[in-house]
Amino acid sequence: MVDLEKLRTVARETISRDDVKYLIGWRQGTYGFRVSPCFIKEPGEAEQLIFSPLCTNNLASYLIVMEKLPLPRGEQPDTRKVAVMVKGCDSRAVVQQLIEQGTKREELYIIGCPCEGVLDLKKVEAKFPHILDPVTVQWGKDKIIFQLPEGVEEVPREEVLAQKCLDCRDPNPVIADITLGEGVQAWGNGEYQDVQELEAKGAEERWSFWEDKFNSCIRCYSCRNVCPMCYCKDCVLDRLNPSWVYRSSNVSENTAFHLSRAFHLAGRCVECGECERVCPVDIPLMKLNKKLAKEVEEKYGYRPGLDPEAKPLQSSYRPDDKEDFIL
Amino acid sequence: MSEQQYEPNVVAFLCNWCSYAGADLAGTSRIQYPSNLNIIRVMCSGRVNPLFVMNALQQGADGVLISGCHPGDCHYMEGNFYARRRFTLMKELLDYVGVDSRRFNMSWVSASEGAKWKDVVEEVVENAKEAGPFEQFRRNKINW
Amino acid sequence: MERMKIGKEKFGDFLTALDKQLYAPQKVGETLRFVPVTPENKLDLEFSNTTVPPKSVLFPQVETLYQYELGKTDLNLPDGGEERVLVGVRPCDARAMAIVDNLFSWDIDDPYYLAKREKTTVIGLACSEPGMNCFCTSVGGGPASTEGLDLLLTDLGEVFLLQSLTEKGKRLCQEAEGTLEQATEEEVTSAEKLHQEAAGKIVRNIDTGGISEKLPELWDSSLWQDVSEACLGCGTCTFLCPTCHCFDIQDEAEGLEGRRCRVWDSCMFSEYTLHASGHNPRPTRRERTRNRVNHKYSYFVTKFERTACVGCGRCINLCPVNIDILNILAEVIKEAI
Amino acid sequence: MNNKPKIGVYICHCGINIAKTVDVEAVTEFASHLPNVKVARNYSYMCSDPGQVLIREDIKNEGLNRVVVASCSPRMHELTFRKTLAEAGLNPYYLEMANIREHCSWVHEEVDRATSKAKKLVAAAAVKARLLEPLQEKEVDVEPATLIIGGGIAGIQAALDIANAGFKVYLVEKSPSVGGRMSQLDKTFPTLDCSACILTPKMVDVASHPNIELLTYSQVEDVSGFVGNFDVKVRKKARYVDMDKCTGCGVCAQECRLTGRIPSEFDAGMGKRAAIYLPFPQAVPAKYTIDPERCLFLTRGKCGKAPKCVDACGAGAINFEQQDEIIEFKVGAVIVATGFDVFDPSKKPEYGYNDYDNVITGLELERLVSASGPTGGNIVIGEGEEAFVPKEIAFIKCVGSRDKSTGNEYCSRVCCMYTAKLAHLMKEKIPEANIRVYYMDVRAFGKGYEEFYDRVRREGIRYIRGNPSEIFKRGDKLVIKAENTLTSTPLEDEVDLVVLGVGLEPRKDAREVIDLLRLSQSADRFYLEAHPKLAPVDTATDGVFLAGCAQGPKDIPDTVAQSKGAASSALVLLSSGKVKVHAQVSYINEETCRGCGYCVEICPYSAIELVTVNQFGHEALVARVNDALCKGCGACAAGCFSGSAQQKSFMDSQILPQIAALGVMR
Repeated sequence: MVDLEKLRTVARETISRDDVKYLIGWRQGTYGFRVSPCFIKEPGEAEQLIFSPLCTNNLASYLIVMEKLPLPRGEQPDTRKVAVMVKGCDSRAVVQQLIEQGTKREELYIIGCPCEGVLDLKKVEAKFPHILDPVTVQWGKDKIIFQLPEGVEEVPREEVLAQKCLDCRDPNPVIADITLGEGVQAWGNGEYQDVQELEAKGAEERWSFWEDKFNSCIRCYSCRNVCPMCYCKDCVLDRLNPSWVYRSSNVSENTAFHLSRAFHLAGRCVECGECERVCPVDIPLMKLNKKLAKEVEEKYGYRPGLDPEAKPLQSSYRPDDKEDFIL
Repeated sequence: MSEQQYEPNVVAFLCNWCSYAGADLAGTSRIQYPSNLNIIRVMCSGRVNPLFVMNALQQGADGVLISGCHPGDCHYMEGNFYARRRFTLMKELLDYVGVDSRRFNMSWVSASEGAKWKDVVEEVVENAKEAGPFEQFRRNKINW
Repeated sequence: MERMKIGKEKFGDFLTALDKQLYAPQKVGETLRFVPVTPENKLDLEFSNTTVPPKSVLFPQVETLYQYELGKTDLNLPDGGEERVLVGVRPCDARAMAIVDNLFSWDIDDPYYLAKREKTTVIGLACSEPGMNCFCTSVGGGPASTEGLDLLLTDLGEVFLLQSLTEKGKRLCQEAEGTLEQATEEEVTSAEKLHQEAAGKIVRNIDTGGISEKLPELWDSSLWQDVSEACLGCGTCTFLCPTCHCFDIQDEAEGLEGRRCRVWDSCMFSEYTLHASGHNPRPTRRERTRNRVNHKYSYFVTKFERTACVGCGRCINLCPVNIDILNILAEVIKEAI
Repeated sequence: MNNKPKIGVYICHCGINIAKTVDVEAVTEFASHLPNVKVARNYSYMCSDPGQVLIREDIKNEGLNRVVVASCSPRMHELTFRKTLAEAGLNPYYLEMANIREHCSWVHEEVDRATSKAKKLVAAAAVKARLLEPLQEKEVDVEPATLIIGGGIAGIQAALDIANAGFKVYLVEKSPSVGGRMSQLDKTFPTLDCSACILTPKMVDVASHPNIELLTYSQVEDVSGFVGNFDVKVRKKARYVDMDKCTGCGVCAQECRLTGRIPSEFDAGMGKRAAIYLPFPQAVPAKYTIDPERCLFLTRGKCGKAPKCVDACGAGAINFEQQDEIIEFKVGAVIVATGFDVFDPSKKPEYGYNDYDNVITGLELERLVSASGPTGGNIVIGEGEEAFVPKEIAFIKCVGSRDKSTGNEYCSRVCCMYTAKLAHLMKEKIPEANIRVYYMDVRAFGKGYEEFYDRVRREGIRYIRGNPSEIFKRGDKLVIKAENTLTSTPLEDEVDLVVLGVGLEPRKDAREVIDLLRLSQSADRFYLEAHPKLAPVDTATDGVFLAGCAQGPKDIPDTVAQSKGAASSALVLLSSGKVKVHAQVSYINEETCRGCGYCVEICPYSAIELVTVNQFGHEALVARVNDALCKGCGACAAGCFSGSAQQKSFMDSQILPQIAALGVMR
């Protein structure tokens, strides 16, 4: 468990360094169980920082979302470090970004937070509806402890944790300049059960499952924008010439959009689950990404975001790669 | 349209050096095969963007074929190795969302395999026939 | 104004009697939105609100403006389509329609929107259990507000109390007269009681007074940086906002045929204001967030003397990074003083 | 300029080849209604002169700026019609072809089906044609010089051919003298002429040739650039002897404190040399070199009171201050002639090479039988009292060849003949000797080889078919355990000397050259040629050629032949003076590229690199294609997520409409 005081002290020290621009962390949100990413620029602000089961956001996304405005002539870009707090999955995103030169190691200061799993807000807000006052939540042994206005509630982990966390194999940061607290035990078995369940169904059943989901997509692009691995300056799926996917929202275009995105994430997705979390119409996008993660692991023994030296899956091959389906 | 006379529409991407030449050979040897498959020529199977497959299905293809040189024979040494990886994953993905896996095929056909080209076309067209028409994923005026 | 009631068991007959294309909340994928239904469809009106607002019926996410064929010059323009009835619209979303009406009939009439609007009758449903982030009462609305509605239903358990509010509403009642009966006094009062209770259950509120004047003063305030830093630039807040009405125009071809259509667009997207030159007058999320707030609480007010926000709370509920409009407004008020 | 597409579509009858199954009139009529099509015609033979005139006239009169020819395979006539366009002043890449013969009329019988397919193919070609862009075939000048790596017979031969053709050659040799492996040989099979006698004149020629800059005791440090324009860096290692002053008299070597104490590489360790040395008497250049690893003065900083060589050298050539120097030059072509290593038999312990002095390799025996060798050509094994002349002599072939256990599955191609040759020479020197050869097969494929093998057998050399399993000592004899697989009788054979017919292996330092020149290796770890049959001297890297055993085991005639081939391939480049750079290359849109480097990894030709550019004051990485290196496979385009990498003439924006045309028309 990460000690809050320790966390804030480290943050204060970090932000006091001359070579650090700002620190990206989590703070209590505006109501209930919500948490908001925050950007600490003054040592004083470090008091806002928290680390709890509520800290779902993958802050690595902000390493690449930041716009670079044209600089006035003669002005030098600010290349000071960005300090970022990462959970296990977030840290894999950072590693994968480094592999793909999305970020520069020397421009990062990584604060690792071993993570015992974050909440699925949909589950939680269903369990404790209409709670407006900010709630403190802590990890307990195999359970989650909620400090609700009407008193303390303890809930078994399985009931409220995000699925990605129940499946998590890398709860501890794989890269960090400083790690807060002890490493924690992973309880994911890497068996991709939910994927297998869907695989077991017939093709038509699978199609109607996804057709229903993609049909509900409103193409708000939150899945793409939140994704720490989606950082093309100009997404090919937004392009008008050539137009791969029309702007129209319908089964055909929405399906094409989500399959293209899933494919572009093959061998890159670090399974942080953000796309699924942010989807306003609850499309189970992780079911899609995990399918490819599964194939990539089974066929090529590859898991992204673990080794900064690794060659990207889609820009490499082995002469003896499987090819059982080829005529 | 009844299954009997249903004529599938297959779009094929062939590499210039092996498979396209193989298809040429089939021609010069006057080997007959179904006319349901139409070829788009690229220099290497490594050029075929996996998103082409989806786009073809969206734009009205009932089946798609990618064909390149046998592993190790690629005119550009490695192109077909990349293609193999990309389309192995794309095939899994399409199958997973319920696109009948018979709609997507891949083959290695060398410049000397005119006869094999015929077999491949027949199999691919047959596959697409069995899979039947594919309106669900089509980009069509139903949505307009 | 006359108060009618209808037994819930008769509601189906009522809708059948209307003999119009019905739109009502149904589950699409995992969430609710307004889609075409038949009286046979089981209507579940127990929801707090739909994820996608009913604007998707009058101002669809994709709308064909005209179709064309290469080499031919004649275009076929769509008419307003069939007569529609929206069933179960929440008062906030109905107010949103009234607000959007201003825009689409402002300098030039928008034939597509207005034709649909003309042919649409809106049956509202008063809220008895407002959502946690509802703040309609802070922006001039309420759980039983009637603006934009032709009929208002209030759920009294066994029966719906039914208020007809417009000519359209009256006509509906006449068409389905057989299924209606006169409401009693206590039914009317208990409905009003319900409405007050509901209003009382709204916990989030803010004094929006004077905000439209304050906002321009805060143009260069650092608060925009602070509130936008976490923004991902997605379209959730705007696409799901019942009053957001921005669209982009696209040509979509299918072989030699094609259509020109308009699709929802969002001022939170980076391409929204991107010029062909590559220049972008709203280059960062800071300017975009500022624009979104200003548009709703200042520009629209200047133009139409009302706020382009109905307090439905969707943007608060669904923002992935907890950007909370009420929070921003609070900051604005704080800054301004 | 108004470049609104005006397309001309030309449907070829190809006599009746197309016309009999495709309704060309119908296709023409159909084509005439396609978007941007100005004219659509059909003609009996589009490839004929009148056919081409038809196109040229329309380009002039109708102002066509795109052309679609629907006929045979583009693999057949694309170039023909590109020329047609060019002659009419239109960019040749404004051509798109539809293959309605090989892919349509010849493979379908039913006219209606063939016709509707032809329509589709034409439509697809037309929609692509609309979007074609003009391409320029760039030409780059070729630096009229060649770098040859390796001064063995392969390098020497190539150097002489190119130099004689009047082009500059830089011949770089790692060791202090040219000559390579061949100079170590005594006689050459099957003619038995003295290796030195035929090689030395060529060695002298390369040294004296005005067009050849000989860089011995030197190593290539870096090669950058591309075909026609390679920039080369060579490290000339310090010899500590002034090449201009040294007369090669050799007094220094006699005086050296380490004379006769250092195993001589040239004599395969059988002979000894000094710390300052000439590799062998006929060495070219005949200049001495100080071995920095051995020289007392260089290793310990002192050599007695003063290094003896310094006093000994009348010319005052010794200079311990000498430094390595880096030489830089430009060449248009590179020939790799780095040769081979001999198999190290200690990898087969069962043959006891490390344990017994009288188990030696073929190369060692070469030195023993050589008149210029350590024993002056006398065959004596051991030293001092032990020294004796072997009477019972056995050769074992395929040591480290055709042998999975050593990782060398290939046949080394020379062992059969050199063992025969050595066996013959031994018989010559020790007539009373009993000589046998243990073999798997005898492969005497070359000119005069079979005859020579036959002769050797007639001279009384016994050939025993069987691969010895083990060699051990019994008394003062070596015992060979083997099975005669012809009579399938196990045997133990007592001998005085075992000669291992060791095979050829890729050089230990093969990797260095691979990294220098972006070469690849075939399964046998020798350098990979561009095509095993049709391009055996070319490599995947344009302008880099292979000569000799670097590409695979060869005997001397094959080596010389191949190096002449490599030389002429290089000369084709040099004499033409220009190389055409492929036009349908890839390019990167730097605006949208986010520098992930996938394309860099993917490109089989290392034609793409990441460069840092300044984007409005910010440093950004973007990929950039080197046109001269790109071969236009397009693998980068398919691997680019942002669609920033595109292949000219095969762009996404051109292929998607093709797909649409084929998909929509049912």
